[in-house]
Amino acid sequence: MGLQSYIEQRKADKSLLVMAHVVCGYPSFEANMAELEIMAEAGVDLVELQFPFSEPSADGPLFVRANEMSLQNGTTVNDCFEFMAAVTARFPFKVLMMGYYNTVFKLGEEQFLRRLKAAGGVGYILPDLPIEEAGSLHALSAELGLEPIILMTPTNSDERLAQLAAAARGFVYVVARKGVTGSKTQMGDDVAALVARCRAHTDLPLGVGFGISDRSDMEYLRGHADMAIVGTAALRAWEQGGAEQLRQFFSDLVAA
Amino acid sequence: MGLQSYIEQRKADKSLLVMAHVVCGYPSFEANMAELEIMAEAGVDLVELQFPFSEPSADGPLFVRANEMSLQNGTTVNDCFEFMAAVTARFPFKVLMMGYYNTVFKLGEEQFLRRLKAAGGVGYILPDLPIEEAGSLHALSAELGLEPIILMTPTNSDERLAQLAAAARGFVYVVARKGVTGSKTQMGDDVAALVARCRAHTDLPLGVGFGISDRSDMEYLRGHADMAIVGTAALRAWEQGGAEQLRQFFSDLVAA
Amino acid sequence: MNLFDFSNGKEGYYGQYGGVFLPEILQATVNELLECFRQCKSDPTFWAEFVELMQNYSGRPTPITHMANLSAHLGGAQIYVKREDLNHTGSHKINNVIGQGLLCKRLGKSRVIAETGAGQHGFATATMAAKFGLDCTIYMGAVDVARQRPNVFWMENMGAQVVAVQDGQKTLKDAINEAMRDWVTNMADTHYVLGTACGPHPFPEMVSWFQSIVGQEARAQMLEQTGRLPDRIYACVGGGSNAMGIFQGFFDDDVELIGCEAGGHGAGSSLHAARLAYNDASVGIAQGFKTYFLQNDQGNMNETHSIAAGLDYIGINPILAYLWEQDKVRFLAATDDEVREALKLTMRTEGLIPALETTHAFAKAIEEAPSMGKDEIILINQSGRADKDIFTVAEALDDNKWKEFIKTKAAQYQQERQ
Amino acid sequence: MNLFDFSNGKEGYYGQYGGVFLPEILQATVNELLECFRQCKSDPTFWAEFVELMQNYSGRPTPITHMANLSAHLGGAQIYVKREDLNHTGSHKINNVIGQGLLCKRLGKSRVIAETGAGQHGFATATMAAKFGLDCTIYMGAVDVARQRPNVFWMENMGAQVVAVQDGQKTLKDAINEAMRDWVTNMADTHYVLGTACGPHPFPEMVSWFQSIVGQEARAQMLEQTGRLPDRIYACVGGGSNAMGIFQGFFDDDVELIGCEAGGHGAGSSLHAARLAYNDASVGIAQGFKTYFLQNDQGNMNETHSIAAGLDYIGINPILAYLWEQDKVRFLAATDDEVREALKLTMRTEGLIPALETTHAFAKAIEEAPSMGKDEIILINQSGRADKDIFTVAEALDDNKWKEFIKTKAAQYQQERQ
Ligand SMILES: Cc1ncc(COP(=O)(O)O)c(C=O)c1O
Ligand SMILES: Cc1ncc(COP(=O)(O)O)c(C=O)c1O
Repeated sequence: MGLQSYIEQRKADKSLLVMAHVVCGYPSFEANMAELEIMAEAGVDLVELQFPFSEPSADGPLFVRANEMSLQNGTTVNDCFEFMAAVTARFPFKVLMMGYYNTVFKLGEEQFLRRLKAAGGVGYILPDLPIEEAGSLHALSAELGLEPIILMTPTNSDERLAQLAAAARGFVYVVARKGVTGSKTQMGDDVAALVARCRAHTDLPLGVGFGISDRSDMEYLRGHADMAIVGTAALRAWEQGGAEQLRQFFSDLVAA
Repeated sequence: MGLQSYIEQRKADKSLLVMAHVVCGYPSFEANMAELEIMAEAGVDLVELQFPFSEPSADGPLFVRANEMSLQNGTTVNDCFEFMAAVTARFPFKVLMMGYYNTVFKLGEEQFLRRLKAAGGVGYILPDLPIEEAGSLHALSAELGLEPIILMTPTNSDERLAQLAAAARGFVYVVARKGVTGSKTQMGDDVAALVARCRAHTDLPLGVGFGISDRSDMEYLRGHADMAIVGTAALRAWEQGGAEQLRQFFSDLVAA
Repeated sequence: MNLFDFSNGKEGYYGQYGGVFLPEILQATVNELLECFRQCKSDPTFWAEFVELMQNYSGRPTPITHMANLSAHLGGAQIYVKREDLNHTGSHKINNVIGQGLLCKRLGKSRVIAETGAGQHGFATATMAAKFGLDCTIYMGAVDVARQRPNVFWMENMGAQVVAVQDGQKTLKDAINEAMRDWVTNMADTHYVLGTACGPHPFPEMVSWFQSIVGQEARAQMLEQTGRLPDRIYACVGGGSNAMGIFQGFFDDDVELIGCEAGGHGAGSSLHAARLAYNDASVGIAQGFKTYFLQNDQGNMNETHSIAAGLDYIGINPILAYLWEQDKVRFLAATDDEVREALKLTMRTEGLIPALETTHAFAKAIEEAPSMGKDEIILINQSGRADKDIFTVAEALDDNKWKEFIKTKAAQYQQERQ
Repeated sequence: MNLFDFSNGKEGYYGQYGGVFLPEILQATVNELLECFRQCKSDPTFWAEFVELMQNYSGRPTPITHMANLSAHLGGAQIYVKREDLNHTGSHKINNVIGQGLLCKRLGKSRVIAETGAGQHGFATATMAAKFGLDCTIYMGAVDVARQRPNVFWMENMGAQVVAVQDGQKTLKDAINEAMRDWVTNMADTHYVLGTACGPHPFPEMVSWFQSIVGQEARAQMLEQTGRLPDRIYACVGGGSNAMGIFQGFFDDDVELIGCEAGGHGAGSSLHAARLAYNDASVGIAQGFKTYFLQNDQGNMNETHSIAAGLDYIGINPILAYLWEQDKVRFLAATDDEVREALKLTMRTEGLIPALETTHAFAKAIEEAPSMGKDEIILINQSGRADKDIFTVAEALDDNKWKEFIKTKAAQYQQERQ
């Protein structure tokens, strides 16, 4: 079953899906597993596993540090794939690779995709790989049945949104605002208008990310989007209060 | 009696006269008086009393410091003249003012000469006043019977020596070598040749100065010059061993 | 040779190097920049305005100086030096910065941001921002802020805000990442003044274009002063902007071009920043573009090292990577030790104080000049001066009197407070 | 106006100021110098060689920069700046030094000596000596050596011997005395490169002549850039060399010339170095010439003070003293506080960092510009840049972050030793 169908299916029971995020190897793979356990309990629908990179220029401070610490811990690409395999074997949610293109490039596009597939991942998010540069990777992905997640952003023109839509598979990641991950986004007319513009260009499900941090954000998104993408807020909860606070965070978040 | 006659008279009994040097007010006027007492005992023939100046650029390190300390002690031009009056009243040797032209200029040339005369001085040595700039001062001096001491140096051409000779009065101060006061001069053919060149241009007595420091210098000068001019070496003796060492210094120096 | 004719190939690519690898959110901004740059490039009044400003504000044209003593001392080729150190703010960085400042005005933006390592580029950008009345934020690794306080002092006094970046190695590449993060947030009113000919297209082309003023002048000056072109040109290569600047004047000539990288502790030491001269780098994608990077097999960047902060960078200009591959530019590396010796020799024989970055080019020219003929000519690009960076030089030369002086100063400051 | 036509009066005198007051031992040396200088002055190839060297080595002509922001901020006259700060070594001092270097070669001498206060002149002289292959000794007051270690560091690295002078106030004037003492000893092979237009004839004339390149360029540039001459020209005055340099271009024009002295703590404070703008100086003879000196009634020199070491001098150029007496040059003094404010304003509005000396001229121009018409023009001579002298500026601005940085550095150096 493709990602799009999976999302649509889950949406039958839920007004708003949730995609969560974990930086592989930070603070440790064991901790990652514990976090994922909590996310699974909370009924999270999709998870991005970020492969750490030394130059995470699209990430905000918390993730930057997480990338850095993970690499200091010695995390390798191999570790990440192995972890992904364990995660996909254990949990019901679907898993995406998230990271930077150099990780893919160094491994070789084909090799990367084969390993991703073998680890049970369904696709990937590479924020520094624009569609112009993604031709061969997308083609190979189609062959292998893996889905590139495309980002649509508030600065894109309609023309550009159409181009992005043409390349998008699975769902579209709607970037709620300018900036990097991590700081709070004021949900309001801007977000609604952006989602509407994206919707005009694609029939794929729309996930909205960047700055989703509490139940009120969820409430706002319900009806506008198909999925809320939660990153930094969850990591912050974990860093501040470990498993307990993370559990609290998700139960607050998903309480309808 | 003019300075020239005085020197010639003294030379009747001595093969080499001695001119000594004191920086007024360093270390104190009392100390100056004690030094002069010793010089008088040793039969010194002439003394330069240096009026301290803040920019003694023709002096060597010891005198530079002496000038500086004297000014720090508060020595004024007035003090120097008063001291000169006391010195000329007390000792048999003749006294010259030595210093820089600004001291004269600030007081006014005429006023300076009148006070010098009143204090019993017979002339002056102003190393930074070249003959080109000395016209009015020399003219006034002639009127008042005071004598400008002119320096002849190893770098002067014959033409220049002739010009200097024309302005010289009393005696000629032969600068034994390049440089400032203070460091040792190697007595030898150079000095002899210089004295001979000076002698060719003037009938005035010749005093040789710069670096005269011991009996062997005196011996060398005997027969070449009329007078040895002793500055730094005496001050060094005083600074190192006070009255006793200064007495020793002069008795060594003048012992025939 | 027109490197910038992309009509037959991929826009912004030089062979396989270059491109744009940026978050989608910047797509419009980079397009707007590219379009504006294209307009500027095809508008002769823009270049004329640029040249005039460089003349009136920065003192261009900078001269070519014959190093008669150094040449005689080495006994080989005649060495000439292009004096970018005489620019206002003391390096070639101002060429790029003023150019981008003019462009920023055409873009209608009121704020500039920049990364800086050694501080030269930040200093130049803060200066330009003061001159153009732009708001200015400079990102600088925290380690560099601590090392380069003098430059921070001047930047702040020219009204710039200097942000100490606490991520990663806390040096240049981390400052670039942080500047990117600012840009993806504030692109509406903010132009990112990248300091070297790296990063996503059109930066390598654009920075090279502004720096081409160096090579244009140099070619004409060499012909005028010596009646011929040089046999070899040496330029240090951090990101590659000063090298591209001077090399461009001579691409169609029979002149050997030599890029001089930071050899640090030497080949095999891993403590260096030689991407092409040594064998440690490989092709990758980071900081918005594709080129040779000093990275591990996982695609994560290595720690680099150089005596010269401005050469201490993981990647290299994609155009130079391409030209190197085509054997059009030779690459060498100068070690820290060679640089120390070359600096001392240059100061003593010629009264020039090249920046430590620049001295890498001097070091290699000094090494090769003796085996060249006396009628051959070397041209070195003196990309900057070091008199502003005394801490760097005094520490590089391990000068004890300097260290004593600093201790005395510290004691004096301590006492003042009491 | 030909100030240097002595055929009707006394050679080397400007009104009652100037002359030669030196020990007889130097008479021949000074004559030889005068003669050589006369030959150079009447030999067009000498000036041509000088200009060429200044172009190829030092980057002349230096530009004129319009301070559009500062002018708008002040709301009065349009302010232009002559950029002597862009010279190699960072100030106008190099003009004089290169000129005297060429002359030294004509004299056939192999060694140069110089005094220095702020260090600029010593730095320039050491540079020239390296370039010309001359031995070099720099005399510097011990207080200044301690204050200006950065400049000492560069001088030593360019092969000069720096002697810390322990006499007197241990500052500039004492360094001059000590250089004189060297000269009376070593005149056979040594030329004394006096750093400003003071001292015995022919130095005031000679230094002014070399510096006249500034005014020559400036006049032509102002006509070219603005189509007219400035209404007023401001220059700081220590010994007077940069002021003479720029003023000479405009003596025959209807341009008001303003000399800006060091007002230190202000009129009446006695902590200043304003010889003409305040009433504390009187005519005297010291350091080889006659002019206004800050001296007491005994003819001994006063202690002087300025935030800018290069203006902190007891005497003034005799030509300027004469021109002031003739109402041809107006004199003002800028206080330390005014200088601090002017420096901050200039950095922020224009991205220029004038030397503290230079900033005295900026301060007075800034004070007077608002009451001038918008169509009037001010020209300031930017005699130097301060980026090399960060200790001086950071201390002048009492910058705490700087002081903390120095303490950290000191601790780091201390640790390295252990
Ligand atoms: C003086 C100088 N030269 C060279 C460089 C290296 O940069 P690039 O390779 O872009 O010329 C720098 C960078 O800071 C520099 O300051
Ligand atoms: C930059 C600068 N300007 C001005 C001066 C003052 O000298 P002058 O009056 O001779 O120009 C100095 C002296 O050190 C200086 O360094």
